[in-house]
Amino acid sequence: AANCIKGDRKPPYTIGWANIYSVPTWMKETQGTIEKEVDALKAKGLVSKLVVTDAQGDANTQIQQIQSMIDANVDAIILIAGSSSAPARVLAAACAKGIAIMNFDSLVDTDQVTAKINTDSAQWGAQAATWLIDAMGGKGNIIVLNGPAGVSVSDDRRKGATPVLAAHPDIKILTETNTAYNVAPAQEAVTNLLFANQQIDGILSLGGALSAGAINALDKEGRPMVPITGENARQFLEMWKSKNLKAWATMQPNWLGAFATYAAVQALQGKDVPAFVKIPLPVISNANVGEYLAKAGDFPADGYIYSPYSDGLFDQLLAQK
Amino acid sequence: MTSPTERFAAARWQAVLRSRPMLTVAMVALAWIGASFFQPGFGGWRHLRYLLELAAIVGLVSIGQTLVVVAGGIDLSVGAIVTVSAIGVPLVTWLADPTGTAPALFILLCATLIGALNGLGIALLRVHPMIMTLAMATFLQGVLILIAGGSAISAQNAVLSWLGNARPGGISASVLLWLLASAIALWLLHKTPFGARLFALGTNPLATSLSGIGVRSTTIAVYAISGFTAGLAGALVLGVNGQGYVGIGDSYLLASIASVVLGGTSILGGRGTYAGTIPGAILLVTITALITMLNASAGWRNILFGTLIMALLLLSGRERQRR
Amino acid sequence: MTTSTSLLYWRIQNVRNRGLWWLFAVVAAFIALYVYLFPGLLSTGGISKFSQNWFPLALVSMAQAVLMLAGGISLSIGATVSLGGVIAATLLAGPLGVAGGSAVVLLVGAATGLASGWIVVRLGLPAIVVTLAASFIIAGWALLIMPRPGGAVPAWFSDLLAGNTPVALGLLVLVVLLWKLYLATPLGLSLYAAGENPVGAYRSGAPVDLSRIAAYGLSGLLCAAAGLFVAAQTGAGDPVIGNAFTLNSIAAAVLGGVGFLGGRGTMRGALAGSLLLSIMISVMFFLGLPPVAQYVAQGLIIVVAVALPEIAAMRRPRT
Amino acid sequence: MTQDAIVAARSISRSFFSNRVLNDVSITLRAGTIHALLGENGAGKSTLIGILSGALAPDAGDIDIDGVRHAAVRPAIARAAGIAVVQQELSLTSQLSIAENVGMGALPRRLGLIDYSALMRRAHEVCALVGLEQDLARPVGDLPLGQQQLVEIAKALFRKPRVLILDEPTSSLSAHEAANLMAVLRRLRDAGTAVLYISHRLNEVLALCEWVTVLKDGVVTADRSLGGVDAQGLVRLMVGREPGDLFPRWTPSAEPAPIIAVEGLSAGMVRDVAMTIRRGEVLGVGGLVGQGQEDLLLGLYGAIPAVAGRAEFNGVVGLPRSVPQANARGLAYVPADRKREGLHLIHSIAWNLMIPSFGRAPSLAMRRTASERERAIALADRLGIKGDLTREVQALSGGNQQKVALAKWLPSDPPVLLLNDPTRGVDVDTKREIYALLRRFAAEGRAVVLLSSDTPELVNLCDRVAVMRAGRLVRVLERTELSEEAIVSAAMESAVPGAAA
Ligand SMILES: Nc1ncnc2c1ncn2[C@@H]1O[C@H](COP(=O)(O)OP(=O)(O)OP(=O)(O)O)[C@@H](O)[C@H]1O
Ligand SMILES: Nc1ncnc2c1ncn2[C@@H]1O[C@H](COP(=O)(O)OP(=O)(O)OP(=O)(O)O)[C@@H](O)[C@H]1O
Ligand SMILES: [Mg+2]
Ligand SMILES: [Mg+2]
Repeated sequence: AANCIKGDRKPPYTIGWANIYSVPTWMKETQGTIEKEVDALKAKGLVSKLVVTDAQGDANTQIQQIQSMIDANVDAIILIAGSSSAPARVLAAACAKGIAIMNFDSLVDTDQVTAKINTDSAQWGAQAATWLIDAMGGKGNIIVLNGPAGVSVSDDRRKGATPVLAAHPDIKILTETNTAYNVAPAQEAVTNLLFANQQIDGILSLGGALSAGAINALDKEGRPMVPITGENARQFLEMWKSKNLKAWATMQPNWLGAFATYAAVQALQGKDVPAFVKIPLPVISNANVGEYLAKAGDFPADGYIYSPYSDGLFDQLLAQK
Repeated sequence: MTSPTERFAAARWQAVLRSRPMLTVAMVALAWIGASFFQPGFGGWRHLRYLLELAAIVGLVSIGQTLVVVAGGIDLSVGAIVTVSAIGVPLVTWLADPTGTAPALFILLCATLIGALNGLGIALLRVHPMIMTLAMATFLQGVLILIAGGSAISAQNAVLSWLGNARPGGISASVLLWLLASAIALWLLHKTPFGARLFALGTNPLATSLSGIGVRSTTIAVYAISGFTAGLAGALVLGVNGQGYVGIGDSYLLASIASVVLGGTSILGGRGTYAGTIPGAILLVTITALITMLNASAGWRNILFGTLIMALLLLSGRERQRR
Repeated sequence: MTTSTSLLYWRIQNVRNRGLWWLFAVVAAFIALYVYLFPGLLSTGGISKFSQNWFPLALVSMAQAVLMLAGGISLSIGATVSLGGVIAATLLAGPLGVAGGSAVVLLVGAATGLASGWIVVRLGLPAIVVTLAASFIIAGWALLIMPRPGGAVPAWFSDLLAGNTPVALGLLVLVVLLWKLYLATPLGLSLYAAGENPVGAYRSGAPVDLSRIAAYGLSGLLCAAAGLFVAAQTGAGDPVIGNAFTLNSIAAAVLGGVGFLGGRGTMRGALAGSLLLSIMISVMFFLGLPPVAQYVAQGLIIVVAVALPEIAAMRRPRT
Repeated sequence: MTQDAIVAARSISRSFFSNRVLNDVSITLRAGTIHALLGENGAGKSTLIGILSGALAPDAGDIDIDGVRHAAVRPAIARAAGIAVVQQELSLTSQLSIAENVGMGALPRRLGLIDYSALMRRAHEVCALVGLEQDLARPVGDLPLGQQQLVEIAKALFRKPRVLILDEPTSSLSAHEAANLMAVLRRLRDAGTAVLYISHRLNEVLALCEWVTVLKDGVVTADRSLGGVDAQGLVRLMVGREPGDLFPRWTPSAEPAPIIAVEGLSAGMVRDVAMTIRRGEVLGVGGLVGQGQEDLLLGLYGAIPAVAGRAEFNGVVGLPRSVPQANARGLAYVPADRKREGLHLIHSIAWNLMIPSFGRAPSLAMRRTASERERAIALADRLGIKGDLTREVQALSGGNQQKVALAKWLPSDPPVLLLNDPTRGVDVDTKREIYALLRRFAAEGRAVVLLSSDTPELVNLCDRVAVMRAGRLVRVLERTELSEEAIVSAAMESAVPGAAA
């Protein structure tokens, strides 16, 4: 059986969804996929209840809420961690009680969970850097846009890009910034950088809605568009199309939530689940950006257009070794 | 009996030059000149204009914050109100209006009401402003969960995107809006009995109330104004970004407080002027821009920012200890 | 005579509960509700786990209350907790060992507090902005020491402080006793005088500046201790883990009746306030409230809890 | 009686921002002597004692303490020499107990901790001495102003001073407490303490002091024995010219119809009070300190919640529910604690004078600087507030601050003035002006309610005096029965059932 699973828990299961912060649109979309999956599992008689907590961005509160889930004896905890270190010990306690723990998106540095589910952040950074350098013809000035400081996802993506950039001495990093994964701060930072740097040939943007902010900045200052990387934010994809950009994007699919739910139930039912389920990075390129935009109407204007998913895909992901 | 000149010492021009607002203006000028030398591209007209555009939004939020601080309070909900406003405008689709004015006005009304609600809690329930506005921010987060990502089919709002992007005669529309709002704010604060009541309230609420000033109505009004200016800033943010999202207003909370303080307004209330907040806001965005341009790690950028604020405080924020 | 004189201290203590009974009652009601929803709370394990989650908030609420009593306030509470945590996770498993590492953490905490205090008291800058600027500097140091979560704390130390025994509760009692001891010194008692009427206190010969600077030092010390505990509880350091403590500590202190103008309030009130905030998180979970309702309820409970005594005080005739 | 000089200050000068407040002032305090320091408001009395006690440093001059010369006294030196001061402004902490306040700054300790038994014992002694009969564990903030002043005095006595300086200690004490205090001071003098006594109540000075130093505009104008000086002579010393009568001559002008009538009024500690206030009268409110007099005024003024069986104000039925409503009905209130309740200290005199009109004017009406200035000057002239009106109020002396607090109400011509100890800390000359003003108000058909702790004021100025005890109105003395004895005995009467001791 999978890690943490003792086999003494019988369906229908109670699922605990320990969210770190439920306000952002990405989280709301993710919660949507979880609720949909729970409804499907309820119909099959496998799940009885979903309990949701919101730590309001505070890792300490999240620990307390996970403790409450343990106290309430939920059967599974699906988790986006507020800190890569903080929940480790409380998760160990949960694991010891045979609770299935599915940790996705923001991961915890512990193996006391049933499974971790995520795209590979380092690979994300490396692929983005590789594409950008390619698109720039191997030389030129770039700026790097990072997510918030002190957070492992943002740090991992940057670390993944480092060796690729180092291997290309003709690529010069003018400067980098750390901002929340949002449009406005990125736009402000990039605009200021534009004035300080007359020659910018590429933008390595490592996630969230940073790219849309960067494009807004270029556009408003009347600067030429340059090759840019990014994530599947609807606004970015729409600009990509309308401004005919040379761009590349990947994504942290929102259906990771649904998948984590599905996988938790599978594990509770005794199926083997790999300790790390690596989600291949879906790549959006000039070739397929149209397909994504065709579905845009189904997603919020400030949301993320994620790739399609199905139980078939989930089974396939779980089957990988 | 006695001549007016004897009883009213004339304000001398040296005193004006040495006043807090002028000090802040001088610091802005110094920062701009210094930065232009060390950072090519910084001192260009277009960049300075951009900094003014950024400052305009901070400055609008700071109008309410200045008035509230002068009245002895603080408004920790401005960030949340900016967000609510930026997200809310596209959502009021039922107010069909090709110019986009109706939805914008509607949201401004909502923002004003939110502010008034803050004032009600503070004046009637006597909850400390820090707690009331903090709780309001928490409450608005709950509201945002309900409406965020609520398929904001952003019908472009014509008025707001004009305000956010147009540059009639080379001067940004947002800066013009800020100028107009500043003039009104300065008039309100220094030329009306309402403004005088704010100073009275911030200096000594008990004496103010015993002097027959309606403390409750003044409190409610000043928080409503703060809600209004935060809402206005939110609408402008929407215009500049073409889209609102959750968290878009977060940075304006600390920015508004910092620019009020850098402008020499006493955080303890009763003393200050929006005339200082204006250069305060410009100074703040300038520092932020400078630090962004530095290629330093996040840790060092934080340390530098904190140290700069502390140093500027030593120049402008000295506060005679009082009670 | 001696019987009545030695009782003075306790009579004073009793008078100071005045105005807090309603808060104690609300806290008691929440505890009762919690026990009803989760009877397991009454076991050793239940109490241990709950008090561990409450403990850091209790410490930072005390840290905030000390300053507010002294007529100050701190917006760098959260950053100091983070700094304490990352230093702990860096040093505790290193050559200095747990004892040496903990001592460094506490010293750094006290030093940051004393530095802010010195600037506020000696240079006459407003506390709220000095500590705001300090929060950036302190947070910057935390990020330099540990750019991302990591480090380690010896497992035995984690198990000792945050295992299945109520050590945290014991520590809290110890901290409260030390605080009572501090308040029973002339320097400690001067805190109230310095906070409310510094000019009068100075003229009376109370050590005004010293007690205010000491309050900042104590506050920093308590924050660093909270950071140390969080590092032990989580087994590692995180440079941004403390952020939420800043506003929560203010909310707790104010819930507990500590005033913003200095000299008003009691530590027991601040502790009860922090307990209420902490219990609310668990109770709302067990009530099965969705996140929207959690935000709304939290906002409402805080406002109502702060407003109630104010309204009651307005109705009560002055004596 | 010994004549040893304990403190001798020579040629002291001190300026605040180029404003010379003390100029070449010398004063000697001797053991076993009660020494009066007199002068008009702003003469520099508080500044001088600030220098003697180490709170302020002199610009020039030096001070001998026990024969040792100091250029400036530091607070620690003053304390060590046994100099204790009862400040004009309270130095108390409202949340701490009476005992802790009394001991603050000189707390007895054992093993580094506060020795609460010793504190209790000694605090009990000094409180009994000043006649403060309260539970020592009570927070000081619970006490009315007058009793807080007693705590302040007890605090000075707690230090077992050799030199005791009192800056207007009786300004809010009633005759009874003041008499009690004077007895204490005489006992201290007999035990060899040097006492420096500042007061604007000249009858107290005459009854108590042996020696007087008079300051005028920062210069010593007299330094002599009080032997053979009478009240008129004392005033002459102070103002430097022939004094008129302190109290104006007046004839009753009260109309029979009340402008305010209440029955069954309860507010704060006030219980079930029935009273009428007539146009054209000055109605005094007296009693021991803290018997609910202040709450009575605040209740009438709508500033604290109040209920009444029946109430009629100026033809309108019902109590005012808020201060603006009370203002609208023609009431104005001048508080006793001017710093906390009356003034906006960091703002200018002129601005303070305008505050009530800011409350009345439409919120968005344009303010006119020129007319504001004219009105401010007119008001300042009317009450004799001298000098630059753009100065911050906190730079004014206590008495002048009181004038500002009163003057700001004059433009609205209120038909009812509620005054809470308006002459507290005011010098004789100003008192005379204020008294004349009050009677003029009455003669114009206005009603004045004068809460006062200064009994002569009640006797000589009022048409009737209402005496309160434990929140109830126990007697209303008509003009014919008014005398200091009558007021004091009504205040002390224990005939009232249920009244606390
Ligand atoms: N929330 C609480 N629940 C239960 N007991 C509490 C709580 N808070 C404090 N106590 C207890 O109450 C007693 C007094 O508390 P504490 O000493 O903190 O207040 P305090 O220090 O007296 O306030 P002050 O600052 O004036 O002295 C202590 O024994 C403490 O353990
Ligand atoms: N801190 C200060 N700053 C500026 N001026 C001051 C200050 N303190 C006192 N003064 C001025 O010094 C003069 C003397 O003030 P002081 O308080 O000594 O008078 P006083 O004799 O005690 O008067 P009163 O009887 O009204 O108490 C006044 O004109 C006052 O305005
Ligand atoms: Mg205590
Ligand atoms: Mg004086």
